[in-house]
Amino acid sequence: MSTTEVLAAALLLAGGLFYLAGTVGLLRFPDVYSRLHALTKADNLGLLLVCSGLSLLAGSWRAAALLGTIWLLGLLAATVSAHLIARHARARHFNGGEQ
Amino acid sequence: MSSTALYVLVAAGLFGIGVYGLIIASHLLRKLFAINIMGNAIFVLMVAASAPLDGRPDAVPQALVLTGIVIAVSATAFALALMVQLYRVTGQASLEEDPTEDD
Amino acid sequence: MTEALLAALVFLPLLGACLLLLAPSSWRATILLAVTVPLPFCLLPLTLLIADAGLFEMTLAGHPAPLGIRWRLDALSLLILWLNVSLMILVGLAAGARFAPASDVGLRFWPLWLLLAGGIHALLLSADLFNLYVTLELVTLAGIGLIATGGSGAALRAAMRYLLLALMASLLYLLGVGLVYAEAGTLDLYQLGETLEPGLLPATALVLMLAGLLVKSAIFPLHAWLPAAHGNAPGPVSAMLSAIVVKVSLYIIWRLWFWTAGDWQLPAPGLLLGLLGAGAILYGSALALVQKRLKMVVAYSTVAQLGYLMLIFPLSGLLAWQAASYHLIAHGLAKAALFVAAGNILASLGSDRLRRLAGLDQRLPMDVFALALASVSLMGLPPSGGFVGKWLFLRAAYEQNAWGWMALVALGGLLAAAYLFRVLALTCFHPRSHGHSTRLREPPTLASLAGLLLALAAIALGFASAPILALLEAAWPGAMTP
Amino acid sequence: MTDLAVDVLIGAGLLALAWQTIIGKSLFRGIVLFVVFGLTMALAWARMGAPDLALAEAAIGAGVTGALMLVAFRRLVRIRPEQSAQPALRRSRLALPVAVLAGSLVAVIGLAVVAVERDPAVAGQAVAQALTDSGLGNPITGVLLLYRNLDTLLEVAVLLAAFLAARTVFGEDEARSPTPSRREVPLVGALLAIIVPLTILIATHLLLAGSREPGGAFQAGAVLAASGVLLVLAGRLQPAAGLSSWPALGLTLGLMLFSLIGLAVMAFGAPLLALPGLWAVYLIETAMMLSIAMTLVLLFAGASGLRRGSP
Repeated sequence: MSTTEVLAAALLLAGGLFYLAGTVGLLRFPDVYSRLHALTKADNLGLLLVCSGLSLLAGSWRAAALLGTIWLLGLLAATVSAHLIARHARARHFNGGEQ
Repeated sequence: MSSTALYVLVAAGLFGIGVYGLIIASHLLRKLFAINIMGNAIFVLMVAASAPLDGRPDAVPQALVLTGIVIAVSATAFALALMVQLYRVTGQASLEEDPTEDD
Repeated sequence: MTEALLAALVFLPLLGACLLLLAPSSWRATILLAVTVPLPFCLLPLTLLIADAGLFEMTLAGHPAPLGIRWRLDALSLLILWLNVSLMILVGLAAGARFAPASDVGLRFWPLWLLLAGGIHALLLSADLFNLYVTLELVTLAGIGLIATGGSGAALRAAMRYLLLALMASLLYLLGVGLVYAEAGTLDLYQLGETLEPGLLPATALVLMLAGLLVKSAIFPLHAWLPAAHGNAPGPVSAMLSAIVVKVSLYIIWRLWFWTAGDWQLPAPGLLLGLLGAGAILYGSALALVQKRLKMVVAYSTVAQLGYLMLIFPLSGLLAWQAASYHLIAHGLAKAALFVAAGNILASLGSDRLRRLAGLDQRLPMDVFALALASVSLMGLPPSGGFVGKWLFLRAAYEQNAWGWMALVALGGLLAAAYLFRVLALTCFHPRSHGHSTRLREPPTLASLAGLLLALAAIALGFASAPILALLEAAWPGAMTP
Repeated sequence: MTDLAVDVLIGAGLLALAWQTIIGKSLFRGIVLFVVFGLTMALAWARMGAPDLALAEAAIGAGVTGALMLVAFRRLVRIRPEQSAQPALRRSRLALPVAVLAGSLVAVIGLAVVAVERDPAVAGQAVAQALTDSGLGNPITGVLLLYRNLDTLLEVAVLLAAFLAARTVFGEDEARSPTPSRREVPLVGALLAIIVPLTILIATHLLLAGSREPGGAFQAGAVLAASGVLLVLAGRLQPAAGLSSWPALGLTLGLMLFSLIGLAVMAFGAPLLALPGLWAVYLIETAMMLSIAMTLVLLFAGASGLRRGSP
């Protein structure tokens, strides 16, 4: 096993852990806002780690660029959807409904 | 066990689940889930059952399945519109007979 | 040249549907005429060709069969094409009176109508199992969309039930197609006829395809969706559904049975299919006798009459083949006439309950006359087209000493007479005072005329039997494999 | 060994998701699970050596179907709010035995087919041979647009028929009551500014790559539809009642262009639908992509037409 592979495996593993943490947070946290927090923060970092690990394994700049784009798009989607969900939850909260 | 045989078994399981859902579901949306799952089971079977060509999968069943997927979406889209309108007109999103119907 | 004629049959309606969506509303009537009127003139030279050569095949996209798809025209597909084109024109007249092409509801109706026609034409020409699946879906979706134009809760529910069953049926058929491909490596119906050996897997595939198609053609006991769907759709739509849409899936069964599995020798399954037909005739007729609404009587009558088309399997021979094909056409015309007339009556009375029909012959003479004439053909009285079909069935059964089937055909005719006379007796022989004297909206003359013309065509078919039977004889697959 | 383990995991996931979709308590969850099921299906297709199907399943099977189901559910809720609480399952003693029987039958049939050693299919071999002369690299695009293109043409007709059939039952209130003017969320505008051009780029890539690599008009059309759906959700496009000329052209473009080119070649002595070259393939695929996208967006909007909303 080369150094790159070891490094890649470590990155993938770390990414997986972040995903796991995010998912546990999603299931265990008490309200919408903290769940969103857990999900977006942990998963964005997890995705970055997984993408970096995969780029190392792929070993080409083209693949790395594509994976980077995937990460950026993931960030964008997570940002906007987290924002929308939080906004919706807050609107419902002020209208007297529970979440 | 080979992967092909595995996917054949998965297809069989999906088909069974679809049939089960079709019988026990009364809400039309659920019936549509069930039919789409059955459809996927048959698509998997069609691709898995074809013999490979020089180690590559046969392109014909894949093309047929691609056509099948688009047709399934078309039919589902119509069924959904029909369901909404049925609900609007009769207040029911299921096919349970309403006793005043007909004569 | 012939290729162009076949292409026109399929592509004129398809392009017409597109143009209807694009053109200004005042052009729509012209577009409809422009894509419908040429169709019989496309069929005329094709008829001469088939009478002469018996068969015409064409390769699509320049790729011959296992790779590409081919079209194949023979006497059977030609006759059903004639049926569909006649219905498009005559039922179209009735529909035109009801769904004005320039109106908003016309824009909902006519593009689907043309897609339905294009789908039926493509289905009748196609020689490829998977292509048949695609055309079947086109026919089904367009047909159910037309039912839904009815708009009432009952129509919507019937459309939904039909759609769900049709989707399941398509999946069964598709599974069969997948198995056939895995087994034989080709999808061409006629190539399969040469290469597919009887065996467990091909038999399973055949059973799956048949099961799906039997649901789609509403053969007893898989008919449950039909009466509600055909009874609640607008009149012209019911006419098309009963007269042709259910028949085209039965047509595929015939193709599979006599061409793809032509030399398999299947007497026992054939008998089973025949028994289903017998069940359809008895059950459908019995229920037609007890219906309270005119359109439901006609719809159950369709369930019964479809049963005759299954008798071809146990009787299997030239005569039964001619009988079934003839019956298919004759029933198509008569049933379309019945539904158009019933639709007119429903539209003018606001109801088609049988007890409201008393004395109607005085008030809607043309529609009642159409009803009576179509009934003559449906009962199988001479000299109608229906008579020729039933007579041929009787002869086919007699030649094989199949007394049971003879009795069934005779009994079926009697039952048809019973449920139709029940309607006619009410409309013609009951004094008007028994009926509710509600105000009546005259149906458009064109719609009544369309019903009458369809009924006349059903009768006239009885006089044109010789050339049609000769055409059919040439197309009988049994003649090719002695 | 790892390969098989991955397949087992995907297969088990598919079965579990399907089961939960069917028997889960709430309809909304059912839809979400159905979408996840579709995405897992896409993984399964990729594993089975069918990347074209994986793309199609992700974009059409999961994406489009899921979006249509969600919007249909929202309409149900709007008519009467207690949808997801409705008892949606009924008891049936027959259900389990029938389902097990059906599943076992399919298993037996499928395993029997797989167990028999067979030569590669005649049609499949013919495709492989013909493909080398065609200039296309993707055999599936070859089958769909060169060899069995009548299927594809009629499939576009089926999509049009489905839209027209749905149109006969669209309630007009979608179009009559415009989306209540919410204050637009600032982030959504920014998202649209990035996503819409990007989706167009991706759709174009899928379309062009479809001749060599996985991809094609249907996948591209579904991706393009996604940006249309976003525009509808954001209120930039709003449902309109009548069928105006632009949407109508979009709806019919694919079927018309395909038919007209297919017919026109007959004038030059070629067989019906024998496309004259790769340029025709690209042209038809572009038209089909636009038609597919337009049809799907209209189905999503539940209306016959679209108009520009106030930004």
